[in-house]
Amino acid sequence: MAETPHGDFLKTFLVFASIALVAGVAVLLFLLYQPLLSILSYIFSSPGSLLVDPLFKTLVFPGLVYAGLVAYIAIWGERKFAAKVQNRVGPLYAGALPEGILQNIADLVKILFKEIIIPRETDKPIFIMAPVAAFVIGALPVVLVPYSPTYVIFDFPLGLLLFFVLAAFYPLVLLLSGWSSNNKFSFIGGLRALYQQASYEVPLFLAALAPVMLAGSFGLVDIGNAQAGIWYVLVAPISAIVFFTALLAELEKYPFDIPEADSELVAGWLTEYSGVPYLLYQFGAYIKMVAYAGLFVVLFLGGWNGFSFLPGVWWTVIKVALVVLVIISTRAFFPRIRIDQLLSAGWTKLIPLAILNILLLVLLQYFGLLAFLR
Amino acid sequence: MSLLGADQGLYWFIVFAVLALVSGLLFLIIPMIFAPRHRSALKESTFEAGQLPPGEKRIRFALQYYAYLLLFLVFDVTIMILFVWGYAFFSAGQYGFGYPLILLLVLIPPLIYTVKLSKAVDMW
Amino acid sequence: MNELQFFVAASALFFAIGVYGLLSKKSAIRILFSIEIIINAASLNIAAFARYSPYNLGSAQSVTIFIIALAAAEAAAGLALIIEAFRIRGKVDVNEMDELKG
Amino acid sequence: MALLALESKSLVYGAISLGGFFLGLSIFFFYLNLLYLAIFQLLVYVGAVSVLILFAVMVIGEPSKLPPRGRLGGLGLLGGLLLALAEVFTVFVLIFSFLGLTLDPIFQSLLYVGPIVVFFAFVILFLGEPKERSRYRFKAFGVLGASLVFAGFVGVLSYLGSLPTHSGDVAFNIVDLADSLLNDYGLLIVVLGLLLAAATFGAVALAKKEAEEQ
Repeated sequence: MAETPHGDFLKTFLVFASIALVAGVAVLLFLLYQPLLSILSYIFSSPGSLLVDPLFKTLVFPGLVYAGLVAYIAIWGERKFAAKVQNRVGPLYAGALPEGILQNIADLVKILFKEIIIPRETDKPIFIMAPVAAFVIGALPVVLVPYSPTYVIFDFPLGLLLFFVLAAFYPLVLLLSGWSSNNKFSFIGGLRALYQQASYEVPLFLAALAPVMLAGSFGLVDIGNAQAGIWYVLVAPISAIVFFTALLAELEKYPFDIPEADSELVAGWLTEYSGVPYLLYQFGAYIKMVAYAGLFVVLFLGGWNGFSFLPGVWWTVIKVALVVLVIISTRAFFPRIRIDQLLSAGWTKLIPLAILNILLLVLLQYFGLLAFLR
Repeated sequence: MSLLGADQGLYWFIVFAVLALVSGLLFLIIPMIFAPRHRSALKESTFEAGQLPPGEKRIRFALQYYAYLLLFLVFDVTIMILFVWGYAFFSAGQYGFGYPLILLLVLIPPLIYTVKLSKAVDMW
Repeated sequence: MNELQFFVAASALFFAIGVYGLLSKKSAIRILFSIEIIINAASLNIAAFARYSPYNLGSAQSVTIFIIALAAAEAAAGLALIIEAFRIRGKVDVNEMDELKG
Repeated sequence: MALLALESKSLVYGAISLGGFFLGLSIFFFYLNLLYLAIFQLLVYVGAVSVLILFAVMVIGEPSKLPPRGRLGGLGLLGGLLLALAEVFTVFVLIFSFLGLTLDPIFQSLLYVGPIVVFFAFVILFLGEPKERSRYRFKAFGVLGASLVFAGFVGVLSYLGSLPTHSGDVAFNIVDLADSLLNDYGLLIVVLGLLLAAATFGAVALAKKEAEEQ
């Protein structure tokens, strides 16, 4: 086995990955040194302030653990919901009350001990690194979404645009993974993903222009705060609809899951992937869904503005959960459309609609009808 | 040099990225250690719905919707300029009222042209 | 030695690399790469000078934005041309593109 | 990274490293505190241009016969290693200065050592190339031109040292940009639009001819 180039490659990769891991841990320790000290001092001084510590925020609440948890529940919910609609049972045995809730953990354990199959004719470095890149790029937007003015990890003055930059990286990774698999299905799937995501980024950006215009800021916290009076979904409903549609397309959710159309293309760009790389792709995609739902809530659904009997953070969480529910329920209700229909619909319907809403806002402002906003 | 108070956030942004990267690699390494590894020629061949892959290995693919990508590039630039205008429009008075809208208007004929052509090319 | 010099040196290095590629490569795609590198070096230069000059930053940023936009248009047109040339001739070696006939 | 884009054997890897170069440039913009430019660079170059380039590279496909590896030999490897080292070093310096740690001595030494290292890397890579006459001549041309340009810039650089510079923190301010872009350069935006439209028409017409013949 050692003589084959394949085994050699795996061994080299293992060595390099371990080095990278050690280096990563070292860098992490270096980066975390200060916050670790600060968190220790927090614990010994006043436990209440732990909740707003940046480390807590990064790791637990709007950060990794929370997003992973929501993604976990979303996967279970999607399977269960689709099953109910189609008169099936869905995941049943693992876990009781709600039944099947532990199915994902069982799957995780199974996947972790599965062999990673790397087909012979792949471009191996890209083939292995693409899932990791997709996971990182899919998970990073979570950092930018504020859950309340205090519960935000990275309040960047151009946060919205940075979010879009991360969204724009994604098709690049998909194209690369489709290409590196060296499989016809994968390649066609990757190309479709590229076309679809590139086409739908334009209406997504144009629709997001409306909140930016109304709030006069690119910072997501500012946009959320500006909606204390009225939610922008009421001021700019067309933009909200366009944004939500484009969001479904960006997430490759059901009416738009053309890149991985399982009845046409096996699994699209995922065809050659198995085991852990597959897990990374899917989990990254679901975390990305949570981030996009959060973005939609902050841009159009008022973010943390709600009735005062609950703190603002809870409102955001509830709204995000509702949006995620709507997103996953589309799987059960809608059929898939064709790629040409998708593309021409994006360019001829969504973009003019988004432009129309911008023009409407300009006219409203021109006649002074938007004065109540500020 | 400071990034205008975004220092702290940027720091955690990097921490998050490194964390995600490390966890991804960790996930990759676990099965390499524990999982069985049986190699066979058939398993490592390209998946083709149960058949042995015929024909060329790398296909040259159809360029049907290539025009949309070009259009995307152009619109990307336009939107970034529109964002500047949209930002300034409400908050800082009425800057250069029409220009970005004219820019958008100018780009509509190419859009229609592209969509028409792509539809004409479709072979459904 | 100040920071401005660092950035100008970086941009000079990129520019030199771009010129090197422009002069020595034969594949049309690599020549396009070189052009992009040169354009980027120029925009970095402008940005660096603007940042370390005491004047308003707006004008320089606008100019850089126009540079990037033009480079994008150029990339779109150039790639379309390259793909067309590839379709006609089956390769993209500029040394052999010496006919005016398609 | 940029050199890698030009020199890597496989076009796809070349395109990826070009994307990396764009990314690095946007990090420079971030460092200069020109945030909007950095984002613009990221969205347009990394998000769109490099995708398009990658696409074109995949259309054109790999050259059917890649030259076998290992011909570079030890010298070439050394040159590549030096280049990689310089690159990694630059990135680290940038990251450290992002995090507020001042590395002034290293920073300064980098400025003197960097060009020399890169020049040597150039020379070594040049020596290590396969000995085909025509390629040799082309490369010689390229290196000559590049060194001339670089020498000119170094001359300018030494002059810059005496210039007074404004090195205080510049507040990030998008209104300045909007003011200048929309008022001073407003008409230019329209001209840009016409140009973009013309480019799209041309490119799409070419793409259309392509698609019709399939």
